[in-house]
Amino acid sequence: MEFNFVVGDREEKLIAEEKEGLWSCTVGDAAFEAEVVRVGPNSFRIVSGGKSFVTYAAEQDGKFYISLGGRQYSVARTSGAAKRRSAVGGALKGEEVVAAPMPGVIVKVPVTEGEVVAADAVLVVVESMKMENNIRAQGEARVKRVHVKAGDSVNFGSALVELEPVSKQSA
Amino acid sequence: MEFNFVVGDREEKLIAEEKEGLWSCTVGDAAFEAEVVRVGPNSFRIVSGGKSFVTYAAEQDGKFYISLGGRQYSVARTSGAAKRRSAVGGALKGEEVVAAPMPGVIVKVPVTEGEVVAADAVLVVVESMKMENNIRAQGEARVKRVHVKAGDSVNFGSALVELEPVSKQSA
Amino acid sequence: MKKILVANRGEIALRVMRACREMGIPTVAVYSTPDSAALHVQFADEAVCIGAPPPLESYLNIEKIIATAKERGADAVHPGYGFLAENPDFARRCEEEGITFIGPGSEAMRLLGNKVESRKTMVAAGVPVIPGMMAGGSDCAALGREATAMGFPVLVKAAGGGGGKGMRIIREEKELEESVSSCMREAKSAFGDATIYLEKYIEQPRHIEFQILADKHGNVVHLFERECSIQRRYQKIVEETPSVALTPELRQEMGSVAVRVAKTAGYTNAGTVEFLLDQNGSFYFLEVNARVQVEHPITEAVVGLDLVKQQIRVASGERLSIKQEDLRQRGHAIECRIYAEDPESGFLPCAGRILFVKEPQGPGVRCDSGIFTGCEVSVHYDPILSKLVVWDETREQACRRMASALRDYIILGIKTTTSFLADVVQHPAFLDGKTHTGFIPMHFADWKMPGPGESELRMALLSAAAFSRNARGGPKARGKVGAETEAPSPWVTGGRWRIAGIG
Amino acid sequence: MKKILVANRGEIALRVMRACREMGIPTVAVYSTPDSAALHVQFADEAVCIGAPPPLESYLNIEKIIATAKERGADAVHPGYGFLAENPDFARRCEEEGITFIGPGSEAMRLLGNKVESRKTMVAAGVPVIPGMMAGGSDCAALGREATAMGFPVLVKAAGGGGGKGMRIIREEKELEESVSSCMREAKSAFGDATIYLEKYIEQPRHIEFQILADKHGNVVHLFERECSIQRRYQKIVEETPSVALTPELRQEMGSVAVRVAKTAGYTNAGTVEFLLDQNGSFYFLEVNARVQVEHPITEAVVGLDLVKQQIRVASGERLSIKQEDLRQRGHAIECRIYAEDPESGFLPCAGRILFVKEPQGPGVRCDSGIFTGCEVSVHYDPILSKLVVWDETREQACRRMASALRDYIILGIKTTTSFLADVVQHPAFLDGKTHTGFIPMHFADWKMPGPGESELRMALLSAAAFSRNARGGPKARGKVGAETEAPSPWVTGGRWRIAGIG
Repeated sequence: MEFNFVVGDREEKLIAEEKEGLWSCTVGDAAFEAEVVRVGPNSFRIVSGGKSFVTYAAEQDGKFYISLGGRQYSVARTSGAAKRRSAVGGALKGEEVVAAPMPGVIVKVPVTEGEVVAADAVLVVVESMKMENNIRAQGEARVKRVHVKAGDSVNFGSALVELEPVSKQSA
Repeated sequence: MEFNFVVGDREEKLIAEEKEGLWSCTVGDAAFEAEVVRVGPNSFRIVSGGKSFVTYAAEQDGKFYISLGGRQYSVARTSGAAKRRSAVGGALKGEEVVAAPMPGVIVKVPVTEGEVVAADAVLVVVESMKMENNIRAQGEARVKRVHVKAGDSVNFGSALVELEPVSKQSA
Repeated sequence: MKKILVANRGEIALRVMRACREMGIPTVAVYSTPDSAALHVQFADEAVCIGAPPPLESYLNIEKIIATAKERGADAVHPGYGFLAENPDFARRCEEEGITFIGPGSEAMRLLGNKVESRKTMVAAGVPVIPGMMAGGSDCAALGREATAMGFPVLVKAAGGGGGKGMRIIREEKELEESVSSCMREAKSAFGDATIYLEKYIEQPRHIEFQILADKHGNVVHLFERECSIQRRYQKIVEETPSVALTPELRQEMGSVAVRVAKTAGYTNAGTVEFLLDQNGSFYFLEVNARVQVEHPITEAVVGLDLVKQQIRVASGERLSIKQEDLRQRGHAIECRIYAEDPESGFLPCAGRILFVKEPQGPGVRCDSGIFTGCEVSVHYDPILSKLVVWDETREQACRRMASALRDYIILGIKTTTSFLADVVQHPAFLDGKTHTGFIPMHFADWKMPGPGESELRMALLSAAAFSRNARGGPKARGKVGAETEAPSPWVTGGRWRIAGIG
Repeated sequence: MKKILVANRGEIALRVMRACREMGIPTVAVYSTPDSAALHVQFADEAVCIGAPPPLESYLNIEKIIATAKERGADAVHPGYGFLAENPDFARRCEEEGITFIGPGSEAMRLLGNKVESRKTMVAAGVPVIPGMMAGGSDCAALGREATAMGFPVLVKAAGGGGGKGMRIIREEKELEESVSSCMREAKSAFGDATIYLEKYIEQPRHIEFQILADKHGNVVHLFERECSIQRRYQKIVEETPSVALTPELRQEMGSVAVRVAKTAGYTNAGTVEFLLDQNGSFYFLEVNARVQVEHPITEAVVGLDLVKQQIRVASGERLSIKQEDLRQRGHAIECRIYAEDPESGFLPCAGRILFVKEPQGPGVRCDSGIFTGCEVSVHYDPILSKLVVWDETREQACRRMASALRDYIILGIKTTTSFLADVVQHPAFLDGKTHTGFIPMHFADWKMPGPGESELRMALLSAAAFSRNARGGPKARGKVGAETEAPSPWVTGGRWRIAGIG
């Protein structure tokens, strides 16, 4: 069996054979064996390399939530052809759609279309769970489009504003 | 839908129609409505007749285990044609197979085949969970067959001894 | 009391209802439409839907709640914390309708809710507040005398506006003239008003509060302190008692001031008197929290009282059966607040479905929780999920117990603060007791959850693979509960998408 | 200590491992083959399978456990209760191998394990034991003097055998002659020996025990009493502290006798001195339990100490840091033992799979558990599943809290004692404190779980129907975990089948 996952920014492939709870696995170049016992609906005991692990797992929409040693990891199932996401940071080079990081209600949109905003400028204020959250530009940019107005409800991932590099017009 | 259950010694039939979580039900002659929300993998909130109930449910081998208001009930699914079990008690009239009430190890079998035993006589001693348990005759009877000997392991429901009415031979 | 309506949701509603059930008093839950399967609705004897998700239409809807109480025959209301807990109008409406409000009277609440008024009242009663004075001119000699009187360092800030404009810390008298001039210039230019305000600057203060309990017969006791210095966004996330910063003498002094505050305000029921404690052991009254507080369980653990039951007894007119001299602190207790927040992104709240919960157990561990496997964390309310409270013989042992309990607290499906909190209570400065309100910004500004090591990565992948192979038993298969549809992926649209963090 | 091997299973193994983890000491679990997924195996840092299910081959296998400790580098062993906990050979083997045995020394254990020897030693030390005397003849005047000396009623029984043969209660001196003659006659005929034994008869005694803690430097304290009168089959099922039967004076007296017992035996570590208390307030030493006891959590709740951590500290040679005069009882604690037993059928043990568990939560509630959803309760071991412990300000409140917590304790799939225990702690005689060792036979001999009322029946049927419709999420669908095959139904074979109860 082949499992393709994304963990953080990395793609990881697990190749595994299972026989009566004994898994022969490869991750990257490393091969290992593991005995996996499902101890409850959402928990496993795994013995591998002489060590014992207890893990908890759940899944929603192709995303697996794993808890292990008091830390939570999320692991997304991919087709194996998913693109590597580039790390966020630096000045804005290409176009960017800024999406809502959480469901909520738009409190304020201090920017207008066409406006040039500095890095760290507040683009949108979203209220969620009793708190106002400032959504900021990560680099200097021009506001290409504004998708929301005060009072709108947004879901996770809803497009809020679109940014484009300043150089595009000012150059 | 029709659900046939056995609760304790009684057979009960539930006739129900469900539409978007609203159940219209009949048990015996009584009709009632109930709103059922599954609040977790094993729990329900039910509102019926202006009252609110929280129930927990699990199932194994056609038997449902229900907890409600701090009490546990078990409810067995039947084909609807299951026979009513007669209450146990009184002198032994027909033949009887005495079965293990729990898994365990046979410690002692103080009776032999052909022997006539009094009501309350110890037939078999089973050790389970560190305790010895005396399995007794419920009425005067003749031991027809003994299926186990000291040291045997038995499962729940394993036949231990068969009894027959004394009258059969002594009459 | 015959029946108590609990005008709240989440863990505090459960906390109150448990106390009621244990006292043999039936409870009525109120809930908004998305809360129909919530834990407080499940636990209550009766439950009434009172409106739409926005708080103003349900949990803050005074008339609807009063009407529900009357309709269901509830002769008392417990407001919990937040929502209507410190709303004097609500307390007064209850009083008018003959419903016992389990909390202070509306008059005391109104006084304490007015910060200017309550500061004046407390100063008059000899309660220490943060020293400060307003100055229109630039008489540096006079300002210097004031500053010396309140003690350096002092803070000079523009009286006319906020945002830190013109603000300066003055550590010695010789810096005074220059700082005051600069501040006045900036104030004038920013707000058109050169008036400045001089206030004692408290460096790295500790937030110390005293729990008080007052009956309707004039008896007031304090139940010692809680230290709540560990805050993010000016909100407490870790609380403990006793505080390492208090000597027995200081504890006694602050305790008697707390009692004096309560008596001065005519306060009844449970309440909390908040202070700032500076590094020299001077303390300053901040305000009174006129309610049962989130962090009340640590006091319960150390003092051996049930505060909610005490609230109910006091509200029904009973005299306090405890005397100050009988009260003792025993051992050490810590609370960690478990929020649906992402500590890696400025504590951004995270709504969503909780796919699996396993709460920690064991000696000295208490988990006051409002969540369960399959529940939905709503965007409409405060992101508190639960409170993990530990007690142990010593502070050191309590820290270790908390770390162990947090490790055993499994919440899958949304981001929470468990892992972050485990790092906080194991941080050398925390273990040393070097806590102050700037602790999180100082030590945890850029906290990231450590990524998986090699073997953790393997085990995580293997678990995901094993879970997906056996997914029949997974939460996806829970029928209605798991029937949520996938949100449209932002990455399938053109351009570069970013799920924004907050700044 | 560098690493501790826990030579036990179930809730007590978890209890010990939690303490170890909180003290920063890694743990090694040992387990038998069917326990490979057990909770103690999941919790430990390392786990080693040591043999087949019968205890002699695994949990009682001294040499295997010693070898495992050495192989894994464990320098200490905690035996929990039961299994090897009071086996002096095991303690001695540990001593020989340089492994710290977390419990008393083997010599003290051996002395206390010998009932005749320890009785003699304690009598010599002035510890009160149940008075008794052996008599070969029938000198009724002499017997009468003895009986008067020990106080009526007395019990006369045959010295040569058991089973109650010839036994009689003698309530007044005038009954003595006739009873003694009858007893001797019956004894002669039953055992061929007319020797009789006269013992003080204690009517409806309470079982009172004192927790003690002793270091290796001669310091001994007692942590007050526990009352464990509520028993079925001579095994405790409900314990509480304080006992309503003890005055402060009696408590102090019994406590100092308990300390004397420990000192006389050269006892170290945690232990329990058991007494019977009669209705006149006279008490009699029974025996010492040379281990941490099942019911230790109620003492922890009321005294504010962690007994397992104390055990570990004392075993590693630390001095006791607590003094008798600093110890106080605060509030009231009750423990209920949750067994896999059917209280309707003489407490018949019930093995099987637990399909669902939800443990109670809330203030003052502690649940020390060895079970989880999907676990298998094995036929090979003691049927204890968990212990539910509550603390509250008063006994009355603690009883109510226990009833409420038991109601919230959901275990589906096997029969347990939860419902029965809820009825016990709410029984008027229990609430009145009228507890004694005959309580369960007197009040609960024919206890049956109340059948469902009309609306409960409806809700139970509806829940079963709703669950079966959505069974994808049910425990049947858990893959490997639910893969057990159905036991052959006994009713399909010919004849009448009976699943036997026990007599």
